[in-house]
Amino acid sequence: MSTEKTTTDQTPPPAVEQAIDPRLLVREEGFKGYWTEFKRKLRGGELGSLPVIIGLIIIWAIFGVKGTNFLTADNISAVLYYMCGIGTLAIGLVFVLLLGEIDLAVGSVSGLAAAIFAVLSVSHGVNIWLAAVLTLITGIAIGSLHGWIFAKIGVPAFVVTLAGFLGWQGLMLWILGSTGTINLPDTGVIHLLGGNSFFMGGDIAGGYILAIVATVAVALSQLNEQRRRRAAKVLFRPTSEIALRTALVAVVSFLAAYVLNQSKGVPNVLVLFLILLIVCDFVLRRTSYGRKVFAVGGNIEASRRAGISVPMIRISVYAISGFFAALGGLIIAAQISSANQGGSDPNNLMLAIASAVIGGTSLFGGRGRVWSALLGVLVIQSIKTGLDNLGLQLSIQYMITGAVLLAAVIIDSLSRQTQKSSGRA
Amino acid sequence: MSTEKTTTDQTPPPAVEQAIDPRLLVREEGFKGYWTEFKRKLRGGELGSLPVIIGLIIIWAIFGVKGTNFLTADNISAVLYYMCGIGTLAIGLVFVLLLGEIDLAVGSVSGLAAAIFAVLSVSHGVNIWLAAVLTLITGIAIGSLHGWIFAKIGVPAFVVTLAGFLGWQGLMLWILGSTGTINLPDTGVIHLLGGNSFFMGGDIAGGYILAIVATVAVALSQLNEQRRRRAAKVLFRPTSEIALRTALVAVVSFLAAYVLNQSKGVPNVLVLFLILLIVCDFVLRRTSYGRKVFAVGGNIEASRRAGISVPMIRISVYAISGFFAALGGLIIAAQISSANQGGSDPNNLMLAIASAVIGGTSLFGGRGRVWSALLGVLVIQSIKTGLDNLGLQLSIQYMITGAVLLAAVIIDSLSRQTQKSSGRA
Amino acid sequence: MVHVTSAPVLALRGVSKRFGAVQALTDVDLEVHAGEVVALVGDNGAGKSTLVKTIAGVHPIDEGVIEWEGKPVSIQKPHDAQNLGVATVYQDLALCDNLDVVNNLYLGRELKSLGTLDEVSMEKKALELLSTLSIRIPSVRIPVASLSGGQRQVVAIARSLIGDPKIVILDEPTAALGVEQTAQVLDLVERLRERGLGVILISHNMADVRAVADQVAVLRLGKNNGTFPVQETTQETIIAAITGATDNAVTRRQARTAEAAQ
Amino acid sequence: MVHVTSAPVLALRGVSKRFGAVQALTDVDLEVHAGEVVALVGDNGAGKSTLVKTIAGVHPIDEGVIEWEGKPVSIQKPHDAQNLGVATVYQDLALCDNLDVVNNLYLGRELKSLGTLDEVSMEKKALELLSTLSIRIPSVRIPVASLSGGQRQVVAIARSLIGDPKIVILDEPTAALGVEQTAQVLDLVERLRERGLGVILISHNMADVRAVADQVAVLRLGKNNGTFPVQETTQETIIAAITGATDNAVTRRQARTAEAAQ
Amino acid sequence: ACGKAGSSNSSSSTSSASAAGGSGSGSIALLLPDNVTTRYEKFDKPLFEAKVKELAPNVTVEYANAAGSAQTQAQQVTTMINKGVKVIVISSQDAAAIKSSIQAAHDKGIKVVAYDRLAQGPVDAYISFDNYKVGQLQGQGLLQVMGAKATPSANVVEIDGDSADPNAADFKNGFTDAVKGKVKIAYDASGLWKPDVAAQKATAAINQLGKNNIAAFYSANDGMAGGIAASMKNAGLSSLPLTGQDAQLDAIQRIVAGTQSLTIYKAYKPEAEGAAQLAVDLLNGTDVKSVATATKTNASGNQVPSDLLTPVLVTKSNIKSTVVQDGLYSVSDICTGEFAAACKSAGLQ
Ligand SMILES: Nc1ncnc2c1ncn2[C@@H]1O[C@H](COP(=O)(O)OP(=O)(O)OP(=O)(O)O)[C@@H](O)[C@H]1O
Ligand SMILES: Nc1ncnc2c1ncn2[C@@H]1O[C@H](COP(=O)(O)OP(=O)(O)OP(=O)(O)O)[C@@H](O)[C@H]1O
Ligand SMILES: [Mg+2]
Ligand SMILES: [Mg+2]
Repeated sequence: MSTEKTTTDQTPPPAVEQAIDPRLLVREEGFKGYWTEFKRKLRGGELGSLPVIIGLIIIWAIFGVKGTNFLTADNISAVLYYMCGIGTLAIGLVFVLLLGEIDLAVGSVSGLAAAIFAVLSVSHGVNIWLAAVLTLITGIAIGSLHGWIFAKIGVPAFVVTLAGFLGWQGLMLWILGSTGTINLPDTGVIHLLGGNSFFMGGDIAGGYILAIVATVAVALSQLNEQRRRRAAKVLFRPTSEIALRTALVAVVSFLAAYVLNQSKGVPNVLVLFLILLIVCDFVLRRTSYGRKVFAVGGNIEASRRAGISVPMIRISVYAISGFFAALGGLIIAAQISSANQGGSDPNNLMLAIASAVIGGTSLFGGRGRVWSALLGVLVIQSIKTGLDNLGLQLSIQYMITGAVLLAAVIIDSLSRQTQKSSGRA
Repeated sequence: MSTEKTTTDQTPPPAVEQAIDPRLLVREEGFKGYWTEFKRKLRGGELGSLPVIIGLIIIWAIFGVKGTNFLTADNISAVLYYMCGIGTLAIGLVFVLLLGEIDLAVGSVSGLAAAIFAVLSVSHGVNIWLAAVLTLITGIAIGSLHGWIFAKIGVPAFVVTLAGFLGWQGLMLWILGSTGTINLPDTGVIHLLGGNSFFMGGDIAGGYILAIVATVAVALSQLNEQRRRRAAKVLFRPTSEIALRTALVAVVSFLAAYVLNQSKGVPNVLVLFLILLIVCDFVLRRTSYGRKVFAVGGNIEASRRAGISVPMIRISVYAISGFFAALGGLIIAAQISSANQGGSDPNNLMLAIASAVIGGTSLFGGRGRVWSALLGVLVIQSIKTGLDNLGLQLSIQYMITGAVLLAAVIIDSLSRQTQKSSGRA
Repeated sequence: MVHVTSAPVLALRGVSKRFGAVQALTDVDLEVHAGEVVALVGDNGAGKSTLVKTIAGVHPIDEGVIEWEGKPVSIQKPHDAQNLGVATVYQDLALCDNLDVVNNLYLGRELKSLGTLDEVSMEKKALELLSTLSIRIPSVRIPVASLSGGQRQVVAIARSLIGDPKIVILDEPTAALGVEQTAQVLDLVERLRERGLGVILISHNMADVRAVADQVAVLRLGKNNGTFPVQETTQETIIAAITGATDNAVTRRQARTAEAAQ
Repeated sequence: MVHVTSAPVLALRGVSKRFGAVQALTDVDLEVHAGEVVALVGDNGAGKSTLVKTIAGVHPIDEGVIEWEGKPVSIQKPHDAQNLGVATVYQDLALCDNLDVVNNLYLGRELKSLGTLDEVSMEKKALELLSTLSIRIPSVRIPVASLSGGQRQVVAIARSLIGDPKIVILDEPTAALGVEQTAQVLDLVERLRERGLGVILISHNMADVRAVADQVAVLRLGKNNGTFPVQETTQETIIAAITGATDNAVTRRQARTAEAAQ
Repeated sequence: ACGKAGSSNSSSSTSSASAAGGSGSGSIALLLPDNVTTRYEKFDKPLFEAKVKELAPNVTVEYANAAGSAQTQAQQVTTMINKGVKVIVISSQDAAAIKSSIQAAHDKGIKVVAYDRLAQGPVDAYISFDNYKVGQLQGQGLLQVMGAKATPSANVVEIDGDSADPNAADFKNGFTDAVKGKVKIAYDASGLWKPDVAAQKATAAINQLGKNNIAAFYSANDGMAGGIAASMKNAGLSSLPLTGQDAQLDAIQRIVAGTQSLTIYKAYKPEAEGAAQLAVDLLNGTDVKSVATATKTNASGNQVPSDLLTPVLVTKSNIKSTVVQDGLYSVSDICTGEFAAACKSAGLQ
């Protein structure tokens, strides 16, 4: 099973238990221990995603009371539908942020991708799926170019992607130049990513099937992990905790399925977004590639000395970011059924970065999860849609968005500070 | 002279010379040694500002050949005039970048400042100088608020200033809301910062007096330093090098004075910008406050343990950034004689950041100089004006700007890489 | 070996400190008198550095009392400790890599003339200070990032001597030092004692400890495990207190090498 | 003490290295045979770590030749050295602070099952490996940022034992270690020699050096200053080679303490 | 097997919208494109709301501003559909990109009025000024101001709007058609609707052509004209003709002071009120042909009943009879501080 050879000598090692330190405060068995640990963590400020989730609930509650239509099924499904574009950009940014770098070009690349796709499929009549594939490849190529200039030539990533921010926007304007906006047909990939395509054609069963699959998968993978750890005699997660986590996933996913079914069903683009999240989470947490991304984000020199090819990791991460930027561009274009000159809106960039950060990915590298893209974009899109619902003046909208962003992260930061004062974390 | 008490014992210390390491390659006396050291540095990649300066010369050469009117006195003076707005924003950003942080709100704060100033002075009839002072104080207050939330609550600076970016723009729209664009009278501070106000009324002597002052000041301060170091028996700069440096400053300043005199004289806003650069350079390099800024940018924990109040430094640096953002806003408003709703253009932010970075200030904190704001903004404004001169299509302008930015920093980065491979630098 | 019977300059009473799920210090006591060198010893991870950092204000204590010259004080941040007169050399050194040697030495207490930094005096004094510690540094104007491990350590030690402390805390100061520099640091510790300062010295090197310390305080798994006057205690006793057993890798190794030598 | 007369596994010939204005290494030679422990000693800043880093590929050499099993090789990056079979414990440790102990141990050579990381096996083996070095770490799942200095050092040492090296380079491995852990590491060095590996050991502790080394190579100010077989050389000779003089702080201190003892 | 998601309520919303005819209640959405131009939130929104209130007191107006983003506007249309509005009045940020949103509204039985900018898709009515005519008026006005100086070799600097805005092309075409052969366009660039960009372009043009070789400046709107006026002043060219559009307060002030020659006044009131009338008519199921007498074909081929209003050229001589008389600005708004003297000489007091 393992291909490793250690140079440790073959005298029987002392019992593994010896290594467990008496100073480690171990959680007691059962739900009670879970609760005391939760309280300890709360006091120590290790809250994980809790503050963002609470923030989200507060935001929903406020808009639910203020605007009469916020908590309707149609509106919630609009939030879940529109968040997918920015959310996809944010996934790519999570990779980049984990490296401790930034990609300022995602907005421009997404606009460029939409333009390329439109020109290929509409103006040049290329098959719509082929055009989508070519577009995504272009995104990867652009990202790799950024990564290459950064990793091999050593230009700070900030500057490379700032140049990309300007340059790709220019290229997009030039491509669209003669025609301006290009309308996209509601077929093929555009139909799939657009607002009229639902999982299993919008059949009520679709949503529930997805919820069941999610719940079962979570339960099984955790139980399997527990079994293996128990067999290897290392610390494992108690069954009570697994039950709790599974229950949480079940509640959230069935609730979401129910609400979406009240509207028109689960949009396919949302299914795609969730699948991407799961795949990326797997890549980052369960593969040695993901481990290397974290390592480079934590300490470049240490990673290099461990034999990791830092340039390769950097280039690949920017390629991933380019891919998600292009895909996000297609999604946004599908949502408005056209590629237009405003496609590379810098606001999209800002919102995508904000999503990743609000969701809990550190700007300083080495800490974060892909799920932060989901949490963060939910917050952002909820605010956006909520304010649209209220029909406030734009100036007030800006101020509120700023204030809410701030409030959402102040809670998070306060909790981190408590955490810091009780450790180096 | 010094208030220090050391706990070292009072046995006569061994001759100081002993501490000079035999492995240190010391420069030979005279111009020859200077040249060999220059060659060694060139090979080792320690080029300092050289690549940016060469880049600037190349940019000027290209535009000089392509556009027929780029190298005219009028046009160069337009470059030097218009660069002051973004340049002022960039000065503030240098402080922030030295901390290893970012201030995304400078663009919005500058727009807000222009709006506040216009409403105060035009709509409310406040004295124009008082209005300017109040505006600058508002800038400082806003910056301090950002700094406080960052330093005391612990919200990442990126997020705080992103919130500011949105929020202050909203406030600006709201303030201008009822009136839209407000014309500014060409009097008082607006006249001073605008395009019709020249040093000594545009008298030819004005430019040359400034050049003489600069040259003499550089020579005297260096000779004084040399004298003191020689007296203290520590390494000092040879007279030959001082002569070379002084000559360089003299050539550049007299040339600039000559060209500006060919046009209408030295704009007062340029004089102000240069004075600000000198003052900030002094603060950063010669005061213990500046030293603390560098220290915090280098290692927060080490600074804290050295008894530096990290929150105070952070708050003050953001206050400085807020001040320069407000001042930059006034300058930009003076250049178009009005405060308008487009004042908080995110492009200004991007260009200001790019200026600081191109000029050589590290994004990762702890390394950089205020002069990079000057060098960088010269590059940026030259490209901008040069492209305007050519009257190119917008899409091509974006692409060229992106490409030139990239080229400028690729040279710089390549040299740094050579440097890195021959040391940890 | 000047022994003072008055109140200790610094005393810790029942100090505890927890990091997340790790209880790093439990109910620790420690006393340091003026003119006394207290060696703090213990196994890796025993909590020595944690203890020192609580005194230096790097992280505040969870429970217990810190007394300074007999009066309880609150040390919340490094500045507080410095104001009391505590100078600390940290195990992880904590230098600003981007600043040069002179700037690191004087960080936070720069010399000034007419309000501006007096670089010339600082450079001159830095050269003198470093040469008393017999370290060779190519130039005091290169960033500390490019110094060797030992050079960095000496810079950190020199730093603690600027200012006018009453207690100097040295956390493994000689770990990275060569034989000559180690001897200089031990000399330095003795000079500090003679000048009436209290010194806390952390070291894993028993020979060094026995050479300069008056008292040896042993920590084990975050708890006090005895305080011994150096003069009256054998090395074996101290090592047994550190490892918690008389049969340990050290004695086994000694036995083995003795055997092999026969 | 198995001496092999064949070609050395690793040989440096006339290696030089410059950093900006500092000539860190000048024309340095060094040979390591299989089953031999070479101690590399020298004053602070003598260039020991720089030499080790050139072998490990951290920074390429400016001049000279590195020979591996008799053939010249080019070592441009750490990966090259690892492929040859060089495992290195750096003085500045070089761990990823954000990763936990297990991940740091296996960084770059993770165990996998079916393409995904086999966390369970890694965790199990990590626990075993650390207990042979008798270190106590509260949990192998906490980020190394929160470990004590000695704990970090042991993690770095354990790291070098994963994989199948031919030469192990230890740059001051015991600097931060307690007495027991030091003894374990010295045992480990002997076990490595018995298994026929070449070991380069950098240390300032003459007792440790004499206990395990076969050869002692001295560096002084970036140049070779003699290579001595441990058996036939006195400690004084080595120290004199290190400090460049017989009259130095060490001898002065010894004289003084001897005097005081009378 | 389990049925279609949401089948129960999507049909009900459609039917309720179509059954609303004549009831005189419900809501109208007003979607405006950006916030950089003063007019939208200052004039259009309040004027529209007031007129709706007057015509149909029970009808509420839902408002949203897209802040210059086509994507945001698409989301806002969805939001409005979800809120169950019956009529959408939209000034599209991007006339083409909004097509699918308009289609979606249409499919839900919601009526769409294109306001100021002609959107693509099944639009039910359109009200605007004739943009081509705006450009033409600017051109004619400029020639008038230049008088004898308008020769085929006279250099004119042209600063256009953002090409992402479909109207920008109409202005440009109208202008170039009006001046073709009569003056020479020597410098032509886009000012992106931004004053600071326009100011630097103007300076570049002055340095490029030489300040003595320029006869006039064309600015597509007043915002950019402000920046251009500052550059002209710095170069000592304040006396040259300069155009504008929108009749912003600052432009009127410049016209009074003589640093701008003309602007185009597109009275917001008739436009906003006309839109309100169209919206209420559509809500009540009344035929709009009586108001929207013209027909325009939009880029997606739909024939749209249109109400095309005529813009007015404003110069120093008719400020009083246009913007002041319409109550857009009072004389005291215009004649602040430094402009008081100029006002007097212009007969404004
Ligand atoms: N910030 C932190 N977060 C969590 N645990 C920590 C933190 N700092 C220290 N610890 C734990 O506290 C214990 C004591 O660490 P400390 O650094 O005080 O040890 P030490 O006695 O100095 O050891 P050494 O001799 O190796 O330097 C260790 O087990 C360590 O893992
Ligand atoms: N990146 C660098 N840039 C400039 N100088 C350097 C750099 N790295 C090392 N040096 C210099 O090279 C010399 C040798 O350093 P090195 O780290 O090899 O010493 P060492 O023998 O390991 O010392 P120690 O015993 O203190 O660890 C030192 O004088 C140091 O200042
Ligand atoms: Mg320690
Ligand atoms: Mg070393």
